Amino acid sequence: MSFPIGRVILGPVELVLRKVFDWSRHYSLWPAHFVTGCCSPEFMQTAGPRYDMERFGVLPLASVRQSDVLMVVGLVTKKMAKRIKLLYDQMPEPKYVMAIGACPISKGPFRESYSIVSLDEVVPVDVYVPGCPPRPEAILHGVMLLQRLVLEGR
Amino acid sequence: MVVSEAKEIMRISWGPQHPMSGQFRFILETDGENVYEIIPDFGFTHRGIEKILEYRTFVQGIVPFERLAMVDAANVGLAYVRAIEDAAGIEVPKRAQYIRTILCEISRINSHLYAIGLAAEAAGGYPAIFLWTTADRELFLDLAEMLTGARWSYAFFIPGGVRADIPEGFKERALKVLSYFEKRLIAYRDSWLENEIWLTRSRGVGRLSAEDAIKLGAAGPSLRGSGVELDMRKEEKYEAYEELNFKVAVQKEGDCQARFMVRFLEMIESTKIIRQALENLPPGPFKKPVPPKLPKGEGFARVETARGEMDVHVILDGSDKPYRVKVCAPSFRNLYVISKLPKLTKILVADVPVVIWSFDPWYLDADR
Amino acid sequence: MLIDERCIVMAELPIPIPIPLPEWVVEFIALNWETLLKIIIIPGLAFILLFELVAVWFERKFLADAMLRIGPLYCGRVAGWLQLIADALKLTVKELFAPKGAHKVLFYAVPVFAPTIPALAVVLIPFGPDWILFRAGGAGLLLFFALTSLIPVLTILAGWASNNKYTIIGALRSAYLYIAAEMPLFIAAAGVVILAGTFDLVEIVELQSKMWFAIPQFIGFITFFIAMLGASERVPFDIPVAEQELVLGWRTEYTGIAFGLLMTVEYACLLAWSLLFITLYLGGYQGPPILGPGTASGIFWMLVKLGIVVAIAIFLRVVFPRYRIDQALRLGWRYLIPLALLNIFLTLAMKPYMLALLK
Amino acid sequence: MSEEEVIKAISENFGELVVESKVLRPKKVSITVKPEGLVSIATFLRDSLGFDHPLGAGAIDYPAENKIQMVYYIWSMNRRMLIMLRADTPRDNPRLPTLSSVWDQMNLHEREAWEMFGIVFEGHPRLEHLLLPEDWEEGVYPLRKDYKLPER
Repeated sequence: MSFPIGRVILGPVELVLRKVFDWSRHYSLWPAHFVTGCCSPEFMQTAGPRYDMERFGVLPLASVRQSDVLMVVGLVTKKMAKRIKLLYDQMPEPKYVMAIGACPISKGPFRESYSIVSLDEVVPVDVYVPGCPPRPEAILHGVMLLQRLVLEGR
Repeated sequence: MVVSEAKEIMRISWGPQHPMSGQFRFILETDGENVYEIIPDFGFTHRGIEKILEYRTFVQGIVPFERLAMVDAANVGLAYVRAIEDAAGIEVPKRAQYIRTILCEISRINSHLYAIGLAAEAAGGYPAIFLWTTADRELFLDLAEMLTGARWSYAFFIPGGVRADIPEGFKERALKVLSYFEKRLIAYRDSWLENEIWLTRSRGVGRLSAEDAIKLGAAGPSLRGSGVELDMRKEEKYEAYEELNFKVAVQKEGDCQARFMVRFLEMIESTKIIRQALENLPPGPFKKPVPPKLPKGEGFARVETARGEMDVHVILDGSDKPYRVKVCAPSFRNLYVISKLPKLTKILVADVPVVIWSFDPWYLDADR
Repeated sequence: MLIDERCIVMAELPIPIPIPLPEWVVEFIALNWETLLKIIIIPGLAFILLFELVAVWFERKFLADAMLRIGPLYCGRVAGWLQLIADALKLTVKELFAPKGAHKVLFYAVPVFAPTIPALAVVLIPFGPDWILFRAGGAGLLLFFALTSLIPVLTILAGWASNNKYTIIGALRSAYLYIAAEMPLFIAAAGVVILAGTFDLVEIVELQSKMWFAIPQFIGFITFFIAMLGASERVPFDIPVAEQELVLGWRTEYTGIAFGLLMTVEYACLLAWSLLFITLYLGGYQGPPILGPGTASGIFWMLVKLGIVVAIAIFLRVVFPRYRIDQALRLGWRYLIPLALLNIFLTLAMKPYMLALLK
Repeated sequence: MSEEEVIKAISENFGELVVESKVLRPKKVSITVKPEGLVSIATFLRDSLGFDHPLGAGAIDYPAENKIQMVYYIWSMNRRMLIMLRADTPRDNPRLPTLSSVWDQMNLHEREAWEMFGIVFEGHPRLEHLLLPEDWEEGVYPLRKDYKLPER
C-alpha cells in the first residue's frame, strides 16, 4: 500500500484551511426571514438595538438561497411543515436549523392541537431555544451555541 | 402558471417565506405591474385554539387565548376574560379596572409601534424607523415586565380582576417613559409621517371608501381610516374608559397614509389615557374571588384591540371549562378587505407590501 | 497599451527582488513595473476588492449606528473589521447550485463577467497627472459610458437565466431604471464636455485646477448625482433589489460565491460612478499637494473625495424609503432630463464667461 | 327602545319564521330563525333595518339536542346595535342556505363552518378548506363535540 504522501503533505494545510473556514463560517451565520409563529415580535426585538444580533454577524437576509441557518421562530402547523421541508432542501449545503420557542420543540401551549407538529418530525434540528416566547438573551445564547457547534466543524 | 392568455396574467405566490409576508401566503394575479387579484391563503398558523379552550379551565385558557395576537396580548386576553365575566355576571372591583386599562394601553402602544415599524420596512427598506420603533418598544416591554413579570404574554387578567397590584415605583417610571415617548412621537412624525417619499408611496394608495369599509367589514384603524367612527372603548364603555376622556382618532381619506395617521394619533391618545389612569387610581381590592365552576350562561364581549374590534362569544355549561368559545377576529375581516381591494382601486406590485401592512393584519389572529 | 518611453535599466530598480526569478521575468518586471503596479494596486484589482470590503463594512456599521445598534462587533475584536473577510470566506465555501429549469451556462456566466465591467470602467479614471492605466486616446468618457451601459444586459441575462418569476420582474425593472437614469447622466456629462472641449478625462481634470466644474455646472452637478444613485441602484432607487417586493430581485437564485460576486457588481458600480462623478465635477486628483507634488497626493485626494461621496450615498440609505418603479421613472424622465438639458443650454450660452472664470 | 322596535319589526314581517327572539344585553339582540326564512330575514335586516357591518359567524354543536346552531353577528352602524341571527339544523344532515349573497364576508365564515362542523351551505360559490390543510381527511369535523383531541 503506497505511503499516503498527499495526506502527509496536505494534512496540515487542510487542517489550517478547515480552521480558517470554520472560523469564517461561525462569524457569519445568515438566517432567512422566516417567522412562523407568535414568537416573531421577540425575534424582531433580538434584531433590535438592545440585543443586537448583528454583533455576532447574524444578518437576516431575504431569500433562503443565501442563508446558512433556518431559524424557525414559533409554531409549525402541518400546512407550514410542507413549506419548511421545501425550504430546507433549497438551502445551500453547510446549513443548520434552529428551533426558537417552545412550539417547534414540543408543540408548546397547544400540545393537544390537531394541526400542530413539532419541528423534529420535519427537519433535523441543531439548536433548541426553549421559552414561550424565549427572551432575546435566550435566542442570543442559542446563536452562541450554534457558533460553538460550527467551530467544532459539525 | 399563466391564468389568462389575453392579458398574460401570471400568478405569483407571495409565499410564507417572504420578507414582508410574515406567516401568510397571498397569491397575486398580476401582469408584472398591475395587480388584478389578491387571494389570501389561510391556515398556515391555525392552532385550533377554540377546540383547545374547551379542554382548559378558565384560568388555564387565558394562556393559549393570548397567543391569538401576542403583540397585543393584554387586549386579547381582556376579551376572553370579559366574556367569561359577562356570561357569569361577575363584577370587577374599580382598582382592577384601572390596572387593566393601563396594561391594555401599554399593549396597544406596543402593537401600534410594531405596525408602524414594519410599515416603514415595507415602504422600502427604511431600516432606521423600524429599529427606532423596536428601541422604543423595549421601554414599554420593561414597563409591562415591571407590572406583570412577562414581556409579551402577560396572563395578568383573570376572571374577577387582576393577578397582582401595581408595584410601587411603577408610576414614576411610567411617567418618565411616557414623557420621553411623547418627544419620540414628534421625531417619528417629522422624520417619517411627513417624509416626502413616504407620502408619494402611501398617499392615495389602497383607497377604501366608507361604505365599502362598512359593507366589507373592515376593523379598527382600517375602518376609522376611512372616516367611520367606531371605537369599542366608546361604544361598550368597558373597564375604566368611561371615566377617562380621550378622543377617537378618525381620518377621512381612507388610504394607507390615513390608516397610519389613525394609529399614530391613537398612540398619542393612549399616552393620555395611561397618564389619567395613573393619576386617579382608586384604592381598594384588585381581585374578587371567583368560584372555579361558573353557572350556566352565555356571554358576549367586544374589546377594541389594536387591530380592531374582537368579539368573543362564550357559552358556559356549569362545569369549570367553557362549552364553546367563538372568536370573531379583526384580522380575519381585515384580510378579507385586502382580498377585495384590487377590485376597488388600482394596486401595483410595488404597492402590495405597503397596502397589506397598512391594514396591519396579524395572521395568527386570523387563523385562530 | 502604451508602454512608457522611459526605459529603466534594471540597476535603477526601486524595489530589489530577492526571489530567484527566471531571467525574462525580471526583465519584464523591470520594463513596466509601473503598469503592473497600476493594474494590481491602485485603479486595479486590489483597490476594487478592498473598496468593496471597506464600503460594505462601513455601510453595515453606519446603518447600525443610525439605527441605535452596534453592528458587527465580535468578529475581529475591535469593531468587527474582520466581518467582511469572514463573510467573503464563508461564501466561497458554500455549495453552488442552479435552480432546476435554469439555463446553466448563462446562469454561471453572469457572475463571472458582471464584476469585470465596472472594474474595467474604473481603469479609465486618472488618479494622477500620469497615473492613468488606459488613456483610450483621449476618449476616456465615451469608453466609460460604453462599458457601463453593458450592465443592464447582464442583469436581464441573469434574471432570465434563473427561471424564476421574481427575477424576471427584477431584471426588467433594473433595465427600465437604468435607461431612465442613463439619459440624464449622458446629457449632464455632455455639459462638462462642452465646457472642457474634450472627452479626455485627464484634460478635464487639468482644466479644473483653479475651480472645480461643480460651480459653473451646478445644475449638471445635482442631476448627475441623483442619476448616479439611480444608475448604481442605491437607495432611494434600489427598486430592482427591493427586498420587500421581489425578495432579492435578479440575484435571488444565486448562492455562495456567485452571490458574493454579484454583490461586488453593485459596489463596483457605485465605485465607478462616484469616481467618474469626482473626475467630472470635483476636480479629480486636483488638491493642495500634501504628500509631495507627484501622483501620491493625487491618489490621496481621489481617495478622500471618494470617501465623502460614498458616505453620502450610504447616508441616504438611512434617511429615505424607496421609490416605486413608476415614480422613479417619472422622476428620471420628467425632471432629470429637462434639468440636464437646461444645464447644456446654460453652458452653451455662458461658455465664454465660465472659461474666464476657470482661467 | 330600539331593541324592541327591531324585534317588533321582524316579528310583524316574518311572524311564523321567527322561532325565538330576546334581548341579551342593552344593544344586543338575539333572534333564532327557521333555516328556510334565513335569507329573506337577512336581506330584510340589511336593507330596511340597516344591519350592514358583518362581524363574523360561527357554529355551536349541541349533541344533546341533536342540533348545530349557526350564529351570524351583524352590527348596525347607524342604530349602534348588534344582532345575533341564529339558525338551527339537525346534526346528522346539517344544511343551510348561504348568506354570502347578503354579506359577502360570510363566504369565508361559511367555509370555516363547513370544514369545522360539516354544515353544507347551498349556493355557496366555493366550499373548500379554509384553515385546515388540503389533505385533511373527509368527514372528520374537528370542532364537533364527538371529535376528541388526540392526547387527552
